[in-house]
Amino acid sequence: MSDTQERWGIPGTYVFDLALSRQGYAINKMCNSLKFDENREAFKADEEAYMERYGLSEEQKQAIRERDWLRLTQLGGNLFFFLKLGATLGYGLYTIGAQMRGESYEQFMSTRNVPGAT
Amino acid sequence: MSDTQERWGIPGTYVFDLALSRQGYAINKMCNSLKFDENREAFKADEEAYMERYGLSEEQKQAIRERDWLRLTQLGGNLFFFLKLGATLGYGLYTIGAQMRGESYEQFMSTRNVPGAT
Amino acid sequence: MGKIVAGIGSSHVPSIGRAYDQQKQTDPAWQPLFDGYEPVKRWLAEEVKADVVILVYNDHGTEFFLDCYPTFALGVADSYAVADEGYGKRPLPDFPGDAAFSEHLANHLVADEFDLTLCQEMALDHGFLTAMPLLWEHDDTAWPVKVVPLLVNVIQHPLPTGQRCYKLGEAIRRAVEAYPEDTRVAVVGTGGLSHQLNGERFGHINEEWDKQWLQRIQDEPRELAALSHKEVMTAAGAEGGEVIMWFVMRGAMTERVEEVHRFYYAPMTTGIGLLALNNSD
Amino acid sequence: MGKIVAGIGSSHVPSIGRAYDQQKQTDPAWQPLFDGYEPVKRWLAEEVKADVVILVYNDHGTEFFLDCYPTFALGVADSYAVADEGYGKRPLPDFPGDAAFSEHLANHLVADEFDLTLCQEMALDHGFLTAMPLLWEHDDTAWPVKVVPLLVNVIQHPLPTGQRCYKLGEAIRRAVEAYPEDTRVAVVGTGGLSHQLNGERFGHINEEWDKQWLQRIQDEPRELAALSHKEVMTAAGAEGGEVIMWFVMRGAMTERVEEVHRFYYAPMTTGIGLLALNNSD
Ligand SMILES: [Fe+3]
Ligand SMILES: [Fe+3]
Repeated sequence: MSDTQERWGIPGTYVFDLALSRQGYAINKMCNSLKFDENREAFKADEEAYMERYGLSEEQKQAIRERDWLRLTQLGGNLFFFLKLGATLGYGLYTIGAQMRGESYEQFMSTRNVPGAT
Repeated sequence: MSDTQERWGIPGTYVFDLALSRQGYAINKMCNSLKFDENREAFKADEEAYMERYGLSEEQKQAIRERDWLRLTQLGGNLFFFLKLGATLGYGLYTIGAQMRGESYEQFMSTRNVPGAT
Repeated sequence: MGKIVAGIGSSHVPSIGRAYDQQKQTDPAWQPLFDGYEPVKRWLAEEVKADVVILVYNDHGTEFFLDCYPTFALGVADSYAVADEGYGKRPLPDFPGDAAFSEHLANHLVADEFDLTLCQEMALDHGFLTAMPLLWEHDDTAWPVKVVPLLVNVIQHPLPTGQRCYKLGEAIRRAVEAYPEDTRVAVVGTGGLSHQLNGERFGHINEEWDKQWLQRIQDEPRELAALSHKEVMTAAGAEGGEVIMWFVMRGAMTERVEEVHRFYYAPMTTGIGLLALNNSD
Repeated sequence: MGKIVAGIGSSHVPSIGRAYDQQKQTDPAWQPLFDGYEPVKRWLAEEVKADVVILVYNDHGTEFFLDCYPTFALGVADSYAVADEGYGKRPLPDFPGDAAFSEHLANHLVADEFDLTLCQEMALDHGFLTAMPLLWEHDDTAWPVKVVPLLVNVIQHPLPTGQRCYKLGEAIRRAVEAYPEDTRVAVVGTGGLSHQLNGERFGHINEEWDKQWLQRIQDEPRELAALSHKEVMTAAGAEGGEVIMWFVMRGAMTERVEEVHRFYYAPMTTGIGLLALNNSD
């Protein structure tokens, strides 16, 4: 965790402040571009070239290669933007969330009051 | 002059307020698109089709057909955007200004302190 | 003269929109939710009869990007499009604006030192969309109210303070009451209640806190509005911080309010709250 | 601790940029202008030695469109591009930002109830560019100061009031003085003085009013800031209304100021004013 996140001091939480936003700007700009179908196709055709085009750092690229959503969050990815990457790759919100919690999808769902309400 | 402009009551002046901005939104959106060379080419190739694409009213189209910059201002065109239309058509700021004053370019220049400073 | 005739707090959750569109109104997991909104919908249609609704919401990476992010953005258009959030546009009609009323608000609020971003075009995502069909009956082409979207930054810190949101509500009230037309205005604050979509604490909800919120926002809104973002997010989750949007609604209401209806349901990852308030004074 | 070390008012006019790029420094029509800026450039380089400049400007249909128009927009980036205004990019190096300082400003000002739009990307047009090379020596690749662009809506009414701009300057001063680093900050307010690019009154300038402005902004800025937009535009022209941006600079200075340099020249359609101020208190 960066200094800024230590300043917030909320466990298990990466507050999306300007420092984190700046750090993750390339990630979020790339993910935001995936709102358009042609860009989703281009991403799927060549992930590496697409990430390069948006100037992601090697660490950021690696988090995306590994579909490591927690790491991506720590590196400045914002869920509202990287959900578009998730949709492109077939990862839904609860799958992403379960992974961030270090749980399986089923484990996570078992913690919910009414898991049918999806 | 609209009611709103009467409210401002500054002679020879069309204050670009929200009412005028809304009225001229199609003009300004079209003119703003002319910041890109390919759009300038498309406009020059077929003015009517281009104006139609942006949904200009007949009155607004007519002002553009006549290169009537004063009328365009009254209809909600904002100079900072329609300067891009001027540049596309070969009208510079002082040519446009002289026309709005009802003067020739030379007449207008003769009213300036240092007409060489252009 | 303009008049504020209802204040509503309502969560916004994308899955509610999907359930609505897929007609899951009687699905056991969803029926409590739709039943919970029903009395407010009736009250709005039969008693409140608003002409226009100011709906306070946030965008979720749909229409606004971080290249240029406003603190407060007010719609000043004649109509607003339903956004496509990447799964196709929801089958809802686009929304009619009230540009003259928006313009009045913009002039009044900017003169009152609120530094608004003004939007002549604005597509609306689930932050805006969720509550609308639960609160107002629509058909395939039309809504019974005009809308004024008011976006609040709850995505990228620094967020506006709770107190600033409350003051914006107070200023909206003054602006509405200065409107020369006899216009009936509902104010809806959306978002929350507790939820977190971020980090190891993903899925955090706090039902106790949410239930207190539904009472305290009525009785002691200024105390609530004085909480820091850190305090709110620690209790209600990182994304729960968006409850500050309810303060805009609350600030627009009178000092004392009367509760018309309250509902709470926390099925999955969001504490879903609904509160309908009437002015007492 | 951060410190405000200079306040500058400076008009922005596209033709100045063209004259600079075409090296018309000794052209008889332009020499007075360039000579007028020279003492201030020297003062800034030799005495002020600012680390960062907050430059208050407006965009002219270059980077911002009316779909979404901010009242105040603050740059929070590491660097800012020179915009192409449609005649090719000016041959100036891009500008280095000071993202940490910008972030401090943003956090402080939003907490202080200024509802900023925050920009992670922002290309700068002549509103920003005009003054920079006249005030700071650059080479082909670098500037000697970092920049923080602060955009003000002076294009589409409602504009922020003069008083709001003044208060923003006061808040900037507080924020700068709360900055933990020893950073020397210059504030430049651009725009004006009298000009009109609109309607039958195109070309209106008011030299008398401009000359008074250069004195009154020093001695009685609050009285000036209390003028209505209509009063200012009636005297100084529709586009002269943008002088409100000078209030941000003036509000950031101490109550009393010391004039370092003043210059005025009105060759064509704009009363070009330059004022360099030092804090007295
Ligand atoms: Fe939300
Ligand atoms: Fe300007």
